[in-house]
Amino acid sequence: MTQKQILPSGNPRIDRLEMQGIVKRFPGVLANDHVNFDVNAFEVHALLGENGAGKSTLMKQLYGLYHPDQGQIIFDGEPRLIHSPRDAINLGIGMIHQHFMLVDSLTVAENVALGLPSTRGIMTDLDRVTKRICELAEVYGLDVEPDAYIWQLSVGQQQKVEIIKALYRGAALLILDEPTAVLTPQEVDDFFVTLTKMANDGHALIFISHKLHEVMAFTHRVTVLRDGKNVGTVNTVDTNKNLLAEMMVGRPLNFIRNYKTIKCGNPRLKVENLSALSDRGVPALKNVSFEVCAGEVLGLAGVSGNGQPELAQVIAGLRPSTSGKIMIDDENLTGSTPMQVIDKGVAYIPEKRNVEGLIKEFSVSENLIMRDLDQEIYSRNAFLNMGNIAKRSADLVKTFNVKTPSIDTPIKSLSGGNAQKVILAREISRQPKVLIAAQPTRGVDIGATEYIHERIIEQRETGTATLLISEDLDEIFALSDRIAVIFHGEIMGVVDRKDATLQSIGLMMAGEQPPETKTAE
Amino acid sequence: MEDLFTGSVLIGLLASAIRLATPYLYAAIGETFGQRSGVLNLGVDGIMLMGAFSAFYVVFKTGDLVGGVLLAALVGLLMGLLMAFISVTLSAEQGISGIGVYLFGLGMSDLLFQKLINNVQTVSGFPVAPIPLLSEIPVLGPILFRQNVLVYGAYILVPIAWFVLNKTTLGLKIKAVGENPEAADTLGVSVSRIRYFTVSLGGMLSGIAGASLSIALLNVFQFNLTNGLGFIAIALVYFGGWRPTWVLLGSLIFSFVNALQIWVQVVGLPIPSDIAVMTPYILTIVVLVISAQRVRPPSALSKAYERLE
Amino acid sequence: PAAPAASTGPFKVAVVTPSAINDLAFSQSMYDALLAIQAEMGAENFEFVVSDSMFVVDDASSAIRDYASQDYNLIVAHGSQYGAALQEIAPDFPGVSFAWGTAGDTFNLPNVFAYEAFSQEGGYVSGVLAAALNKSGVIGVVGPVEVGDAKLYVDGFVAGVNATNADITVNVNYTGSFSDVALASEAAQTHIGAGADVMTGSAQMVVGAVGVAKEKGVLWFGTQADQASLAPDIVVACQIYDWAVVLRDIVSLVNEGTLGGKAYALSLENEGLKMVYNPGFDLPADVKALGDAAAKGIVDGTVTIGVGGK
Amino acid sequence: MRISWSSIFDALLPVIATLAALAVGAVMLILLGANPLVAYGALLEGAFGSFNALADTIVKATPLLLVGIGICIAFRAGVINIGGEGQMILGGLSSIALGLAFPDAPGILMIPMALLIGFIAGGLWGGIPGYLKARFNVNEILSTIMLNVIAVQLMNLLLRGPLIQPNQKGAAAIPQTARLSAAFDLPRLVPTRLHLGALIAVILAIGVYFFLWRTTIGYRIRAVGLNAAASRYAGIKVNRYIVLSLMLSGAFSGLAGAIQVYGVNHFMITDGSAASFTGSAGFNGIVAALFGQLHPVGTIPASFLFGALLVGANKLQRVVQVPAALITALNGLVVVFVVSSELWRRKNARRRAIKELEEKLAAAAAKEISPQPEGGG
Ligand SMILES: Nc1ncnc2c1ncn2[C@@H]1O[C@H](COP(=O)(O)OP(=O)(O)OP(=O)(O)O)[C@@H](O)[C@H]1O
Ligand SMILES: Nc1ncnc2c1ncn2[C@@H]1O[C@H](COP(=O)(O)OP(=O)(O)OP(=O)(O)O)[C@@H](O)[C@H]1O
Ligand SMILES: [Mg+2]
Ligand SMILES: [Mg+2]
Repeated sequence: MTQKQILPSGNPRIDRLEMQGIVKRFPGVLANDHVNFDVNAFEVHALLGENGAGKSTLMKQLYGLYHPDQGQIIFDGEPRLIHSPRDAINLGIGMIHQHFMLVDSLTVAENVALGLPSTRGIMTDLDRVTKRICELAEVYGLDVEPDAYIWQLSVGQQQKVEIIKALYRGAALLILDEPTAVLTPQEVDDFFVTLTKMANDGHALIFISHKLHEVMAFTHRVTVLRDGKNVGTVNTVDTNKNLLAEMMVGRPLNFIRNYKTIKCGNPRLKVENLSALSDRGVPALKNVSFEVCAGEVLGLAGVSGNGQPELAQVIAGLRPSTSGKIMIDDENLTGSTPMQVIDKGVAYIPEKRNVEGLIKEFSVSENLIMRDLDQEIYSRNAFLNMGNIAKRSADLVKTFNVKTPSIDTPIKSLSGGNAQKVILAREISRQPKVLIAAQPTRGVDIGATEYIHERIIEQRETGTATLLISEDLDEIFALSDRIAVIFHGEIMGVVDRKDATLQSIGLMMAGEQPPETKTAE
Repeated sequence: MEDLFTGSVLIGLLASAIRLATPYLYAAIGETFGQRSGVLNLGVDGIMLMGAFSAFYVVFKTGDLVGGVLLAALVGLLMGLLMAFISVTLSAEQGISGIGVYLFGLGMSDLLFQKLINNVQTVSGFPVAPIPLLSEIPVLGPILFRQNVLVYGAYILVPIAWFVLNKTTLGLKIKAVGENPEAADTLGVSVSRIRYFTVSLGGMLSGIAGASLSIALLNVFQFNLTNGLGFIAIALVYFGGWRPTWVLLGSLIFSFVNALQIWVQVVGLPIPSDIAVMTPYILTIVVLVISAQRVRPPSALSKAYERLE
Repeated sequence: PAAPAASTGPFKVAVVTPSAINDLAFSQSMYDALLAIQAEMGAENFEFVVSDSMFVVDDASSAIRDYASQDYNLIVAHGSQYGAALQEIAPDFPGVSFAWGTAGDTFNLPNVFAYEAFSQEGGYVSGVLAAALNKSGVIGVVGPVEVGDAKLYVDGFVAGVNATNADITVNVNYTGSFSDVALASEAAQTHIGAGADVMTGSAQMVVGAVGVAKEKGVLWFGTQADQASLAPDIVVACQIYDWAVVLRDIVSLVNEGTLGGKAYALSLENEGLKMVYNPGFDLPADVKALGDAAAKGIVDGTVTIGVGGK
Repeated sequence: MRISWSSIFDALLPVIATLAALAVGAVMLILLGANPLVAYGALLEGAFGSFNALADTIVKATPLLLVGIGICIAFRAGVINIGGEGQMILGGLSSIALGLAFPDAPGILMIPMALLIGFIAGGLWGGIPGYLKARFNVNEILSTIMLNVIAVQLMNLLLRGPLIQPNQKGAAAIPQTARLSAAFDLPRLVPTRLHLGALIAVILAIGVYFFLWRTTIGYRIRAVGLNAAASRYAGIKVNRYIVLSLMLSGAFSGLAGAIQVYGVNHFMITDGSAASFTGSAGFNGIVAALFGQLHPVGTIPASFLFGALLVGANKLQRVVQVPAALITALNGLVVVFVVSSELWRRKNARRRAIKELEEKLAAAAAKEISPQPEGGG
């Protein structure tokens, strides 16, 4: 046996990893059905598939979190049993998880240090860890504050902590399960530089994403899964976005959309000089003003952590404002309770859908009635009308094409995209006057994304005023009539989509005042 | 009445509070470790009783005080291991398992007592061990440094616990496992090993808490000697927001008010005894309202961790 | 409703007690009496069973009913809290004899005996002795809940002290519990802190107080059972309850066919209450004489305690 | 649903676990010199051996069930009510005070009023920790433990004072109330101790099931318990529902107290502890509810089983004359064994689901292989 090559991080290189005939069953789901997968040193191998195709499941078996029912995992020709993440770590495997694996009440440095030996015996060596984090942050362009508590960080920053955790451990094989879902385009570019460098150093990388342009941009090979089965493995240079999409979904998708622009009606949602505090008690919104007309989509672009969730929450009545006014159709909504806001016809697709938008243990139908419980069709004199609820839920599940075994299935057994459709079904079916959609397609596969976009457009055409909050500029450009940019809690400017370029919006997102918007007004 | 708050009375009350707080501290610090790692052990009181009996038995038969503490610690450790096995390995609902362990300890300690000793007896427990020099300090000396060894031990435990939780890699793992076991698991931290450790440690300290009653403070054993003290200790963990220093403060406040209520009765203030007895409990609630801590419990508290395979 | 099995076999007794039979207090006093009677009559002639720790009244009444439906000659409900249960059960079993205490009321039922203890009497004697031995001018009393037997004893004790030396302060406190040993111990500490050099207390949790008294060398008077074994150096005397006095009579009445209707009281006079002096404690003869005089006065009626009708 | 051996095994699991615990208990019995067969025979006889025994079991189970359904409500709302003991006491005290104040009222009027006032008093006592939690963020585990002690002292105070039986006034007073007028006794269902309270409890358990799953209030209580943030988003006033659920939970315990007074004891007496009145139902009800999977209907058999164990164990003690402590220890073992057996239930359910999946997949595969006309099926 030959001596293993050593990587710059000090870990021995993994030249080739193979997963053969992996079968994994869950109650009711065959998540992996004889899946084959391999990755080599110096390679970035993409793993693609719709929501629920079995990507994360496959990777969790590699990382020792799940154990395959059948099949084997072979490292450099040697079959290995991986009982736990500890085994995986010892073999040189690292993983960035799709759902953050961070301890909220600990600091960044503490999260990074967790589970690592300390140079100071039983005592922690957080100052060393802090120093090393700063170095890594410097090298890879990941700005995070090592002393901050995780709960203080935005999702984007938390994603960076996950990346730092993986880099810090210097794994020879790194699994990246949707690492870019919440990063801005610039951050993604920087991140890819890092990953490319790692691959060139001899690391093996597995990359999962729903964003095909990312896959096209920097991976070497692509494996596509559908319904837990291999569809095929291709070299990236031999394929294109459309072919990949077709492999995933089983039908062609159209990425370019054409819809008629309609004339803006009356201002439906009016926000004037709105200010509010964040959870930490610091100003998160500063004199924010804008209008959304009936039949219009206003896209709100911005890097995460600039006040977007706070804005949505204030409008939804979930967070008090410190000053300013919110009007809907000339009715003052400032200071209303969430219930009053709901009654005024405001629909809200929250960003943290698992935390805020859904009750995971509740069934699909229970989640569908969540915001309209007192409506006559659902209840009378506090007694639920089970018949109507079932009928209506079945209707919604059908119209919105939610893939679920039944309306009584708990939401937690649904795939991410389908859970998102439940929220959408609930909010849109309320015929809202105003729709606040925060990150509506985050983590959702391309088929579902297409579907959600179509619904938002459809809604727009019925006269709903939509505020679309998204960090995904593609989405903003695809759907918006006008685009507003938020930075540090302030609106940097509002531009018509046809006047906007990726570059001008990007600059505003970085905090630069665009001179032309002032004059254009 | 006017002598109610003279210096010497106050010193007496404080000394009482310090002494009374001892079993609470051992049990509550032990429970803090368990809860910080996500395990709610409601069996503390039962474990204390088993510890109290074991220690008493050794001292009654041999007079060996250290041996008594060691056996109490060992028995506590075993009961802790049992609780860990049920709640970690078998992933049982922690609240009920704890009640089961409590009932078992309550019955078993009395059964052993009736079979092995039979009659209420006293033993010579740990003598007061004044610390040279320090005990001569006016005011503080008699309060703090004229106690027995197990009392000192309880107070030394507080900074140690603080150190372990806040300054060591082990503490980091414990906190992580209690907040987000999944995250800890993915970093190769064995959730069950940590929980076994903290729960057994908690059991061991509860055993010593029992010993502090039976061979240091009361020097007797009787059916249900603890009289629910272990449950108050759990309450103090919540009161202390899972931090040793605050647990200490809570134990002292509760004990002080209890000592005060006895004093008030002894000096004959015209208050019905029932009202006097309920005062510490009312005051504890008032203190809770005033301090209104915004600390939330460890997120994974009382949740079994299983990889959802 | 079988006729009493008097002549055919052993006399069978079932007893229900609220606390453990080894509590060195209320329940043990009954248990010891049963053992004494058994020793007198012989194990082949006198059998008894016990359900102890029946502090849940509901469970106790199930037990009483269950025993009554078997062939026991006498069922003793040893706890005033069982009275109402007995009042309901006894009429259903007219052929079975019941006894309950501590109380003075047979509910006018022909098959119920009642027994109580004038525990204020021994309390008074102890109070007299305590006053005589006291030097600091302060005496401490640790009570459980301010009721019943315990309160009688405490009030008798206070009366005895006052009658002897009105200048002595008697500090009384009730811990609110029959079982909280730790609180009783702390109460004793507080009494000693307040200057007490003699103490007493009632109910099973006082062992905690005795422990403290022993450690601090403070004198102790006990009640209900002989507590000298707990602290041979400092226990001066204990008032003990000898229920055998009552049981003996009940057994013979039942054997003769009288199933109840009589109320008993343990007193110094009928020697159901006894002052037991700890031989290990060197009590000055003149002090003991004071105590004896008080006891004699209570018996012949020259001393009025002023508590509980005595 | 198909009935399979493994699902029958599941249903019997608590029983099997109880038997396993009793097997351990048998060893202890042998060590104590008792014959375990005789002992367990006595246990069964004591719990189920006769109509009277069965009635005793049900009477014992009644407060467990009432407290238990209250616990279900609280747990569903994400709060833990350890205050059952105190709430039972308040229910008992208030209802007896009413009954003693109007001794001549007709029973048909007094009984519902007394149960109602017990319900309300328990609810208010439970509302205190609810309010403290909602308003001041005081942990309810803590405050309910404290309130238990306070309730006991309140009971001592009242029974020594205003509520004391008139002829008990004086130094040697036993702190007990007079007996309630016999007209107020809850009607007996059959000529045993079994009283109307048991029926009320079962009906209420079913009612609470409907309340939790069929009304908007129940929906909101459950939503708050599962996810407070999402509940706020759904327009629910979270704090209000926390208070409400603790109040309801307390109210059912209060009702248990009132029923204990009107159905079983007919008077109140204190020895200074809560358990002498409640029989620890305030705690045991929690265990019963958890055995019943925190489902009000599941709590019905769970309470029955637990009641049987308590009643039967007392009989065991009487027959083989082992120390009462053994019974306590044995109960502890049963609790531990039953709760531990849950693991097998879950594992079984999972295994079954996966097996079903495999069968389904196999069937689908078989279908695919056999030639089928296009568009068929
Ligand atoms: N622990 C589990 N228990 C039961 N079912 C599970 C579990 N984990 C995953 N599943 C199911 O297995 C299937 C595959 O899930 P997986 O998370 O691997 O999908 P994915 O490809 O990563 O999807 P996404 O793009 O949404 O992340 C889904 O149907 C999911 O519901
Ligand atoms: N607001 C908060 N949200 C979440 N977690 C928190 C918050 N505040 C503190 N924590 C967590 O609680 C732990 C304890 O906090 P803190 O550092 O104040 O206490 P300590 O150092 O253990 O106790 P003390 O300093 O009183 O001896 C911290 O390590 C942190 O993980
Ligand atoms: Mg995934
Ligand atoms: Mg600190």
